[in-house]
Amino acid sequence: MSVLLIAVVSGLLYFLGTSRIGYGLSSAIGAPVTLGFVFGLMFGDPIKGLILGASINLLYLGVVFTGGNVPSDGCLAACIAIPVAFQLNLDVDTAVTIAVPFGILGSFIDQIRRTSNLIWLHKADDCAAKGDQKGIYWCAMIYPTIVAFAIRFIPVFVINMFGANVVQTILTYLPQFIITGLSVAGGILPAIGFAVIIMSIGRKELLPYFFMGFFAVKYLNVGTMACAVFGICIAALMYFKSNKKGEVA
Amino acid sequence: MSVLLIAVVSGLLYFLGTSRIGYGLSSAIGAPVTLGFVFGLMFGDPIKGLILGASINLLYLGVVFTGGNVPSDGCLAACIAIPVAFQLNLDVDTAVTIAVPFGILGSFIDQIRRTSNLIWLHKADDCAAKGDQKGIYWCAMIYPTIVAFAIRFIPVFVINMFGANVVQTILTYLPQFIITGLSVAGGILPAIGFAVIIMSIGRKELLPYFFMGFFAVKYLNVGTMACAVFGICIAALMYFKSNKKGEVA
Amino acid sequence: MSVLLIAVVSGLLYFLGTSRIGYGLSSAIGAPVTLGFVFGLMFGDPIKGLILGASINLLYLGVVFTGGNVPSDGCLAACIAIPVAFQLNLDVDTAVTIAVPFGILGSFIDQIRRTSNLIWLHKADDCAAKGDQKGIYWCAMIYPTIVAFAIRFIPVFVINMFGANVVQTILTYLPQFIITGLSVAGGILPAIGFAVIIMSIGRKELLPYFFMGFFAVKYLNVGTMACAVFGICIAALMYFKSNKKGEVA
Amino acid sequence: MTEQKRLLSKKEVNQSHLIWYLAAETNNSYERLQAPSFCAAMARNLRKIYPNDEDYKEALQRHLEFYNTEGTIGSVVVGIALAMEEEKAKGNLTGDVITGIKLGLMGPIAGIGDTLIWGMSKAILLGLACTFALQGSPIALIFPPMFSILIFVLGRYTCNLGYKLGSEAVPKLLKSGTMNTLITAASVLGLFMMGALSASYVKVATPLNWVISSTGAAIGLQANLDAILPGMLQLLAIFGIYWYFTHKGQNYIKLVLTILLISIVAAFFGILG
Amino acid sequence: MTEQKRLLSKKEVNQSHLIWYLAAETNNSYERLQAPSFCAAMARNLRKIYPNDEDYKEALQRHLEFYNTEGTIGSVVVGIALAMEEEKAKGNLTGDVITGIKLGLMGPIAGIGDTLIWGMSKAILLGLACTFALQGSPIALIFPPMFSILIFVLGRYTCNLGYKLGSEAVPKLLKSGTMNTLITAASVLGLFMMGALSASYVKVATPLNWVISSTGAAIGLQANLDAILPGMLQLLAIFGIYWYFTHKGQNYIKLVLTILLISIVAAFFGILG
Amino acid sequence: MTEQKRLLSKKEVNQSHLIWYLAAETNNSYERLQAPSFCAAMARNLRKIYPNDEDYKEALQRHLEFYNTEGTIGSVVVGIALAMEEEKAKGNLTGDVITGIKLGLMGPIAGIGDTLIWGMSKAILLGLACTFALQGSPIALIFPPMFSILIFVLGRYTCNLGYKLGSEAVPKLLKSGTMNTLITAASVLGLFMMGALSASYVKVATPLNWVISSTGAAIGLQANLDAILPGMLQLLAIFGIYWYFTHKGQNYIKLVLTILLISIVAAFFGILG
Ligand SMILES: OC[C@H]1O[C@H](O)[C@@H](O)[C@@H](O)[C@@H]1O
Ligand SMILES: OC[C@H]1O[C@H](O)[C@@H](O)[C@@H](O)[C@@H]1O
Ligand SMILES: OC[C@H]1O[C@H](O)[C@@H](O)[C@@H](O)[C@@H]1O
Repeated sequence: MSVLLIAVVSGLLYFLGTSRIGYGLSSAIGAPVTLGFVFGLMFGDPIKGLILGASINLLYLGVVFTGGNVPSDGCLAACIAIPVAFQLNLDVDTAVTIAVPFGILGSFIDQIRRTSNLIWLHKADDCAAKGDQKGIYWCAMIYPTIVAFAIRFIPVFVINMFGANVVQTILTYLPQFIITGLSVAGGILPAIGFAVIIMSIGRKELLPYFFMGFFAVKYLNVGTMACAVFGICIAALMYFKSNKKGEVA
Repeated sequence: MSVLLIAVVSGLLYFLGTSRIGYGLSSAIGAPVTLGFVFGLMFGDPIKGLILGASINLLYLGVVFTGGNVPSDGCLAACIAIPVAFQLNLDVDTAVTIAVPFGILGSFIDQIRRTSNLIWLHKADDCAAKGDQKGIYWCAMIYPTIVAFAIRFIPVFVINMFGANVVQTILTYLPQFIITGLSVAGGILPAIGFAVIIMSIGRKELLPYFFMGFFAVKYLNVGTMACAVFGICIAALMYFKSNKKGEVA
Repeated sequence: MSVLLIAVVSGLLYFLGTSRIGYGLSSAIGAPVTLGFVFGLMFGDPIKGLILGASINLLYLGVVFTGGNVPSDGCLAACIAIPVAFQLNLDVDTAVTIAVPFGILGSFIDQIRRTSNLIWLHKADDCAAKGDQKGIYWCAMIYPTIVAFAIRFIPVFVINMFGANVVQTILTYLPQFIITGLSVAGGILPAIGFAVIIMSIGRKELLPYFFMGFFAVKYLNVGTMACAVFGICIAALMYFKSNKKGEVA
Repeated sequence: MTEQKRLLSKKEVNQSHLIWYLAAETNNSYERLQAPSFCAAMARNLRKIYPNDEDYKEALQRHLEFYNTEGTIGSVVVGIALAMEEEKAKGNLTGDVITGIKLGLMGPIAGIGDTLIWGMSKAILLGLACTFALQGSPIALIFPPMFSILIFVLGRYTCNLGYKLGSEAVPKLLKSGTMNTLITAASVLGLFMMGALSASYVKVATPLNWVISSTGAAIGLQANLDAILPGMLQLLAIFGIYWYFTHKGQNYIKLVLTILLISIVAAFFGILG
Repeated sequence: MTEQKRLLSKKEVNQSHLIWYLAAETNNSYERLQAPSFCAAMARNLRKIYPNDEDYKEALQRHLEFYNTEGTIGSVVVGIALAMEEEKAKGNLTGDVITGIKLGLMGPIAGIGDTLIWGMSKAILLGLACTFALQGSPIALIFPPMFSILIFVLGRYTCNLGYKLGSEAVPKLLKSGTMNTLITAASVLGLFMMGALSASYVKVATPLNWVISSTGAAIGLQANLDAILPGMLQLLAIFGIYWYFTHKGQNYIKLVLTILLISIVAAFFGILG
Repeated sequence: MTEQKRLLSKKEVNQSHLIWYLAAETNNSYERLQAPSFCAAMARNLRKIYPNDEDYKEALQRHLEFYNTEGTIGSVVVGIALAMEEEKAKGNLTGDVITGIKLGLMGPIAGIGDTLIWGMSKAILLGLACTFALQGSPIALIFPPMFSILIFVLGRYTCNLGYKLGSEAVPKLLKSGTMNTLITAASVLGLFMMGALSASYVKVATPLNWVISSTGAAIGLQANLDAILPGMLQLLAIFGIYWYFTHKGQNYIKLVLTILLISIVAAFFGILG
């Protein structure tokens, strides 16, 4: 496949996944696991794409954009690391390690977007003063999205034009223990996502539930889907119980 | 075995299983799973009898005779379907499907019994006016039971005299997809019993326990006996806890 | 190995395991499972030693020295039964049965110790009257420990000098059903330890937890380490919940 | 009810329970339901309470009035009625009070008994019997008699309790939280068991599958459904019926016919089977 | 809020929600965050409420003031604002009250929404997607759209709720225990799932082993750690990072570099790998 | 206890705990139990508190009076006694008060400590040790020292706590619900673990079996018992002994002899084995 095509598609996907149009809609498109599947289709191995996407996604499970801040950007990470991994036939752990720095970079890109939005904010002030309803729509949705397209598309396009070659070169000259080390890091990095969620839930007296889930998998060989089912049952019982005080159960 | 013998035994079992003598005693005899075993002994394969009986019993697990009404009669269903299944060597699902209409028919037979009981009720009034203690015993227990014998025995005897042949004829001419359909229905029908129990318990806020039992079997491969043991433990803890408020556990 | 050496080591271990120096420290050394390992090293099979020690230890899990009383003495039981079992190559159940009477004997030995301690108690009174700090240390720690050494070492030394031979002779002349019976008893005796703990916890309304643990092992094939992990989670949730009343979880 | 010397011995109270146990449902009629059975249970002991013939006849007639409750837990009313008749004989009560208390208790006790005994205990015990039976194990036969024994023992206990406590304590018990707690705990057990049993014994599966063009391998729909949520179709069947009952009324016959129809149509198109 | 005839139809309220759903984050800027999006969501319905041009302009400007909350649960504020503007048009309210209530609600709702929607629901749904994906199953693709739909449906519901209940009921709801209960229950589910997911998807193991001199057999350290407590090293990693965040501040970049460094050093010495 | 400058340093309080840890049981006698050990733990610090010889002697004698409690949790009393002696030296207390508080605390603390430390912690830790040991794994050896360390660390903590809080706060703590909650939670853990351990380590099984005449196949009784309720005989043994202890008194020797007798008789008849 031509590198140009890859770069164009990657740029488009990055735009779609971070456009924020439809809030949860854009989040679903921009989830690395979704992107992995799409890239997989493009490279002819959707299953491998899913696995790459999911492995990267695990790093960003816990990311919440509190107050509009993007602490790290899984969508950018995926839009760079997955096509590179396909082109160089990298293993999953290495792909994860490559993803990490781009996740951080994405945080800066969003700051550019939010700064540029000031222009349309002030234009909206003018529209309001004139009672211009349509103008407000444009300032709230259309203009910012057009600018966002440029801000999102260009960097991903450029990086993908050269990314695979650069990574290839680097990997060729790396000693084995560094490759192993990157792979070790790839296994540890998802822990960040989980630690962030534990922290943001922040109810220490409920931590035993974390350990029950953890050891349910370790000792009882229960899958995560089964844990979801039992967890929902437990949470539902807890909710009903506290809401019907005086009742027994 | 002679059809006559089968018909007599079936009639007797139906009488015993619905005589209501001893309340739970009669219920235990009339449980399809018990009947299945007895028929099984008679036809020389008690294990097959157990399996047929249990399969039919599942349809009637949830039946409660609120206010004296018999919404459906598992005992009649079993006293017809099990001997027929043995004679024609039917598979379990077909037997279950044959059982269903007779379960409904039994509801009518009980209505005849409860109507006929009016005779003895009014006779009891006379005995009371005379202070005739023994007469009251006869009106409450003996006379109704004698009449019940006729009401219960005769229809089952008659049906069993001809049942196998009729069913045989019907099955021969049925197209395959209907046989499959009956078998599908045989698998779904027990769901009625469970739905009825869920409905009669009627505590929506406790439904998560249903799902926990369901998925304990599905995901953890736990048997129903094990579920009974753990369920009893949970229920006991719940009972003790609410009864000793102020205590901690 | 010379019987003399065995007897000396056994005597020393019994002293160390019951010296009570450091409270829990001495308890750890005197735990039959620890002693089993040490004897195992001595006889060249530490794993077998562990198994023997643990099997004996199970009988004494529930022993608490309330009010200073030693109801039975697992340390003595281990210091006799384990070396005998190694010397005669006995199976575990027989070793457990041999251990039992010595566990009881140990109860008497401790009574001697506590009686002898009266001497040092009264000497401590004199020291206090004189304000002799060092004297009080000696009366509290050093003198009692010296006497304890004699009281502990000598009986174990003597029994081990002759024990193996005596046991050997007895076992040779025992009929098979008694050997089997001893082995049966060896399997049942640990039940005492568990019954004692259940009794001493003494909260009948919490008994369902016992059964949940029991049947978790029986039905779910969960190991005891896993039970400990889940048990800790449950206990922690319970503790947090009651301590934050008004809170929901 | 004071701690005075009581007229009836334990054995005599047990006799009343025995008749009740044997006869509670034998003469259940549309007009007065369990009335003759209740009267029969009382008859012999009423004779002892009322040596006078007229009083005796009046008492028998009183207990032939409409009555219906669940027989097991309802044994408590037999005991209470005996205690109350004893008080009436001493002149402390009128017959109306006795009838009133019987009528007042029969409703709530029917509700409790039908739930605990017939809705839960029977379903659980016979459910376990089915489990063993379907594995071909005669251990199944242990459970039905356990139900008979449970009913007998519980009835005997509550009947004696009723006689001992009389007419005052029992209504209090019903109002207290204990009964509610018991029913909640039993509901939990019941729902949990029904979940487990239905997971094992409701059977629905689809034979549908499709072939992947590239590899030629067949993929079963059922396997995919199981990966998402095992037993999805079973739950659909159970809660479909539940929905039917709660929204379309409890027309059992129509429901059975609908299931048959759906099954045959689905079998025809190869959707289920 | 009385049960009077309301000005806006359900369809018109839904239109406001749709704009909000589409635009809530598109013009999020450093100065006033979601202000233009909120204004856009209100614009058309404000026109209906204020036929008079001056009032309309004033209203638009009012909703261009600083505003930021979580968009899903926060849809309730769109509904409330519509209801309040309606009241203002009748002269029952001043603009300051509207702004005040918006500012008062946005904080707590952001907290609830970020926790329930982004912290829990997203993590759980995408976590399940990852589970299937890592097994190579396209069933994974079911879960991300479920998130989009959840947000849309919940937002539409809360927006209508807000319009119906107006400005009084919602703050009451926030204060009542229900929200707290919901968050606790969701936290339990969230923690339980994170436990399960992290057990599966954090990977740390040591290849260290030693040889027993007598037998020559090799014993792996990892096998022994697993016997004591399986997943010990994974827990160490997770709670090490947790400790780092809570004690050393949330410096993400430094943390990632530290993990990389430790991994490479450990790989060099053969401690991890 | 006011926040004044305290006389003893942390190191000096720790020294008292160390002596107590080492000696608490070494001179346990029938007459005054732990008295000399308690006195020894106090001795050096009493010297610092009472430079005057007569006061010192009196203090030593005071702590040679009858005393007995559980040593771990009981370390708190060492701390409290030091704090109280300090107050006495300032003239705020009399010796009688000190003795009274010591006597008042020793009972409840013995109960708590014997339950939590010896009844639960020891049983659980050594139970886990047995689990590994019976699998032939030296990991077993980790657990006994954990018990020693637990006792040391907990004792040091409570001793310092006692010195810091003095004589007022601790009795309050005992009365508050916290202790009760802790004991309940520990009881739950304890019972759960004992269930698990006894399921693994009590062993009773019957070799009885019968032959089906028709097929000639042998059916084991044990297999059938296991189908009904696995571990039925083990539970019978445990709760038989429990019943024996609670109804027949705690005669350990008679119980052991009974078990031996039953075992041998059952072995003779081939009922157990
Ligand atoms: O924190 C509240 C809110 O802030 C911003 O508006 C966005 O990042 C939202 O995703 C977030 O929910
Ligand atoms: O509903 C109360 C009661 O009504 C009738 O008497 C019988 O059918 C009983 O089985 C039932 O318990
Ligand atoms: O019962 C309190 C206490 O009594 C004695 O001092 C010792 O046996 C301790 O082990 C025990 O804790």
